[in-house]
Amino acid sequence: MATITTISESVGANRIVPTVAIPYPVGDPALESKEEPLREELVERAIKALKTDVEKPTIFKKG
Amino acid sequence: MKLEIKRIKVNDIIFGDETIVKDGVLTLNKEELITELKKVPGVVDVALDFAFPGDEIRIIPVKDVIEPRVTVSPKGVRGFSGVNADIVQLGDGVVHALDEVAIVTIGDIVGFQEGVIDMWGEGAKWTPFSKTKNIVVDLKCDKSLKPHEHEATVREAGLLASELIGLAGKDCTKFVKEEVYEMGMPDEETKKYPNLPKVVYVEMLISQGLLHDGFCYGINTRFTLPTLLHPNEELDGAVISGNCVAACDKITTYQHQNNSVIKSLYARHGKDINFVGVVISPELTTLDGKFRNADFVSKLCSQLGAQGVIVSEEGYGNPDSDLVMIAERLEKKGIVTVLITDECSGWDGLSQPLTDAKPEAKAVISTGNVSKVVHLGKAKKILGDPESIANLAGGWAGAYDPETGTMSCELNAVIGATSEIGFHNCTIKVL
Amino acid sequence: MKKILYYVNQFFGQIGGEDQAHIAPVYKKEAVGPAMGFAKMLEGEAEIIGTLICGDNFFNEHNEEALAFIKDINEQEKPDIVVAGPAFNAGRYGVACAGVAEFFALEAGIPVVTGMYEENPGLEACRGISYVVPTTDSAGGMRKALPTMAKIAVKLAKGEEPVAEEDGFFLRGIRETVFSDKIGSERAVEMLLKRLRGEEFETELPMPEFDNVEPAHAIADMSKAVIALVTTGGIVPHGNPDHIQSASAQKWGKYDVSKLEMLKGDYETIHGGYDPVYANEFPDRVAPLDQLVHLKKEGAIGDVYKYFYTTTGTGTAVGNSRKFGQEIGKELKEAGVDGVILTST
Amino acid sequence: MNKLIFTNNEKLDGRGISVIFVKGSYRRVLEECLRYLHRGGRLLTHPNPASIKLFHSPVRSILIEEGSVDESSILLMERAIHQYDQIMTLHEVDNRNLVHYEMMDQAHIDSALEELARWQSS
Repeated sequence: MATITTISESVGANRIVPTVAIPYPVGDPALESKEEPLREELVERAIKALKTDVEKPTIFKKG
Repeated sequence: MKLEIKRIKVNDIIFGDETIVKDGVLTLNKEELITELKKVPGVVDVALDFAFPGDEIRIIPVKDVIEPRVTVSPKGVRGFSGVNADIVQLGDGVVHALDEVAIVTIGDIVGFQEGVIDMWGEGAKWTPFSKTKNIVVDLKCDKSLKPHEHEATVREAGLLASELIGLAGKDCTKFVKEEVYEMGMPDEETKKYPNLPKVVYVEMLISQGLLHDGFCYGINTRFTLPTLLHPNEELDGAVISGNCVAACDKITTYQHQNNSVIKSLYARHGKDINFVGVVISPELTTLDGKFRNADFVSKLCSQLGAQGVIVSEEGYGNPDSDLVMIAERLEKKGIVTVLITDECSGWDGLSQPLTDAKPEAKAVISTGNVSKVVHLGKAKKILGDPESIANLAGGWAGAYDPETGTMSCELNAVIGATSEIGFHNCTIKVL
Repeated sequence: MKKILYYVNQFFGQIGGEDQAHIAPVYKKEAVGPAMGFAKMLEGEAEIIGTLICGDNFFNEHNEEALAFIKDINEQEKPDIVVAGPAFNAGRYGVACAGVAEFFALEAGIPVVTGMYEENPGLEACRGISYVVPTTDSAGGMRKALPTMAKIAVKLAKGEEPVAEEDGFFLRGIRETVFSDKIGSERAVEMLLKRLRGEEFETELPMPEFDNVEPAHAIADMSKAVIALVTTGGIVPHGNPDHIQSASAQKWGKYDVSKLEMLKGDYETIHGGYDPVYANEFPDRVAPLDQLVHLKKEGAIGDVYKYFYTTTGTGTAVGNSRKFGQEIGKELKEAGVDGVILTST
Repeated sequence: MNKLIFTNNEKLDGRGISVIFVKGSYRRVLEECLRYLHRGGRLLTHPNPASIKLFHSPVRSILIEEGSVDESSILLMERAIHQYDQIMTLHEVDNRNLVHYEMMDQAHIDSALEELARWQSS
């Protein structure tokens, strides 16, 4: 899970979930109470990526 | 198009009462030249000096270097079209050039200019302009001029000086070398050489305002999209330098008039390649401008059917981004690309040379490490402003040794040292 | 006669093996271990004034103390040349030799000769600042390595500049500006012609290579899978017990989180590369333990691995990053972990 | 999207654009910009100049547009800091010519603003 996905690709990461921002990759203080659903979705997407077969660096976008 | 550059041998240069070349001696009428140059608005005083290879002379800060020429035919064409002469199509005709003679304009417009040419010793090795016979034109301008006016004045006066002195060769009939640049338009040449790979030269120009400008037919390239030139046009003076700060890797007007990439490609046209054209690409300050020009350049190259492209950079810093962006777009279109750039690998030569990296930038000519430290001897004579020596030596403590008068500075302060059009012969060896 | 200081670890210093890797540095005013053989190859140009012995673990875990000791010895003995190792493929010994090289070559301005196997993680840090002789991956290569290292030391003692091709050490990667017999534009056209003809060419300015890694297979049954949490975002227990550096990390940390619902309350950030406010307020924004625990309770994943691994990504040398990755990966593999969530900042 | 200028150049005229003044060196401006971009926004100008001598400048201004996190801007800013450090490893900032560097910095921001004005209707 990384904000700068090009770097992740360049070092050979094969399952990449783009995150929110560098100081809070899996969160967003600006959302206050609505931060929870965002965080849940991001981690579930990461888990889904672990369940998916890939041949090369693949970015798992929302939806 | 057919352009003939007939080169006149000059063994010595002296002052005299007329400006003429006879039997290898260039005579200059000093008063006449100075009077003419002082007619340029804003020029208040002019000093003329000579600096020959081997003289213990240091020229600093150098603004531009220009080759003295005169267009013999077509008749009546004078100077740099669109700059200080009427608009005319360049690239055809006969030009007389004073061989290995250069007009070197000096005079700092802003305090931090530091470009240096040493005519002797260690310093001479690192600049191509220690091998030319230099006529140094020190232009003193009206103090009230704003910097961009001051720059325009010095640029105009420098070009005029190269024309006035170029006139000395107008009636010469004996030449040491006659270069002929003859090439039709792409369609015509492709019919002649149907199976030679088409090659385009993409020449990037710093175009970022005040002391960082380039001009094509007199138009500041900050205001143009990338454009297509026939190689002869640049060899005939269509592109001139308005750039005074990037000493080691700016492209002086001399280097435009004698563009080494154009000459190297010309030499192989019709044998190994089909040289279809030169694309001038401005390096802008905004990122959107860089993205747009990179897209435009790669589209232009495809339009010309390019199979191979050489890209040269100008300057160091933000232009590195343009360079790799252009390489990325061309290679993704299957166009084979070679880049020419200098690098900054630190004093110890150990740091990562290019910070802006893309996998497509895989074929690169390095023209040297701009941070390499060189040690310059004590000059007997300094042409220009000794104050700028402090810029050169002021880079860090201990660079200037008062006792011996010797000084160390980085290659980035030496004119043309790491020329990114491959005009000089520096390269990198990994130890 | 130039003075040579010889550095070895606890094993080559004849103190002990892995069991003695924790020993603090000792200085013996004589040649010990490989230094004895080395002393005989100096052709009278230099002599070994002493051997500095330090445990590999001590050097890496008590870096400041080890360097302080080395600094004292340097001031006391004032060596002209330092020889370290050879470390062959011993990772921690190689990194220690690199640390010795960094101190003597960079701070004390004293040339360093060492030797190691090409895959030793210490190589990258010292190849540019010292003369590193390539060795085999095991101590069997000592007989071959020492003479080459000695030849370089003799050359340095005579004030001569060793050359990679002649004296047999790794190219140091120093990009020296020299004159070519062809101007740049000629070289460019020749390179272009080679590329157009599909021939081999050698760039004069290599781009950093881009790694690619064989992707792991997808996890079939996530409801039984053990998922581990790892981050380079510098999230550590309050007070940073293992003193992980806030940049250019030299180590990683491993902490038991099996009893925690979330990192919040027990963890903070020490990462020097981003504004810490948001991570200190809610560390799970960088390493989402709370979400993994939640998924476990829902039965979406089998379990959250007991240990949470962390280090700081900013400014960390590639050599170290690769080393950390291999070490952490090995532990997770051996622990039977099925999948990893790795977050970075 | 409105624009911002990060600068440590006291003489800078933002030409109507809001200026975030950074107290400190050229490098401080680069760091502050990076911190900001971490949470959002897009670079409009390249953080570094086009000639090496201008890296020695005590002042530097950077034009940014507000908006969501832009990966390429963060990447470019990190490389610009690395590029700056490479040039300046043992170099001193050239405070002798501060006045001229301030003028040059203004000229380059004006050049960028002029470019943008020519292309964007807003």
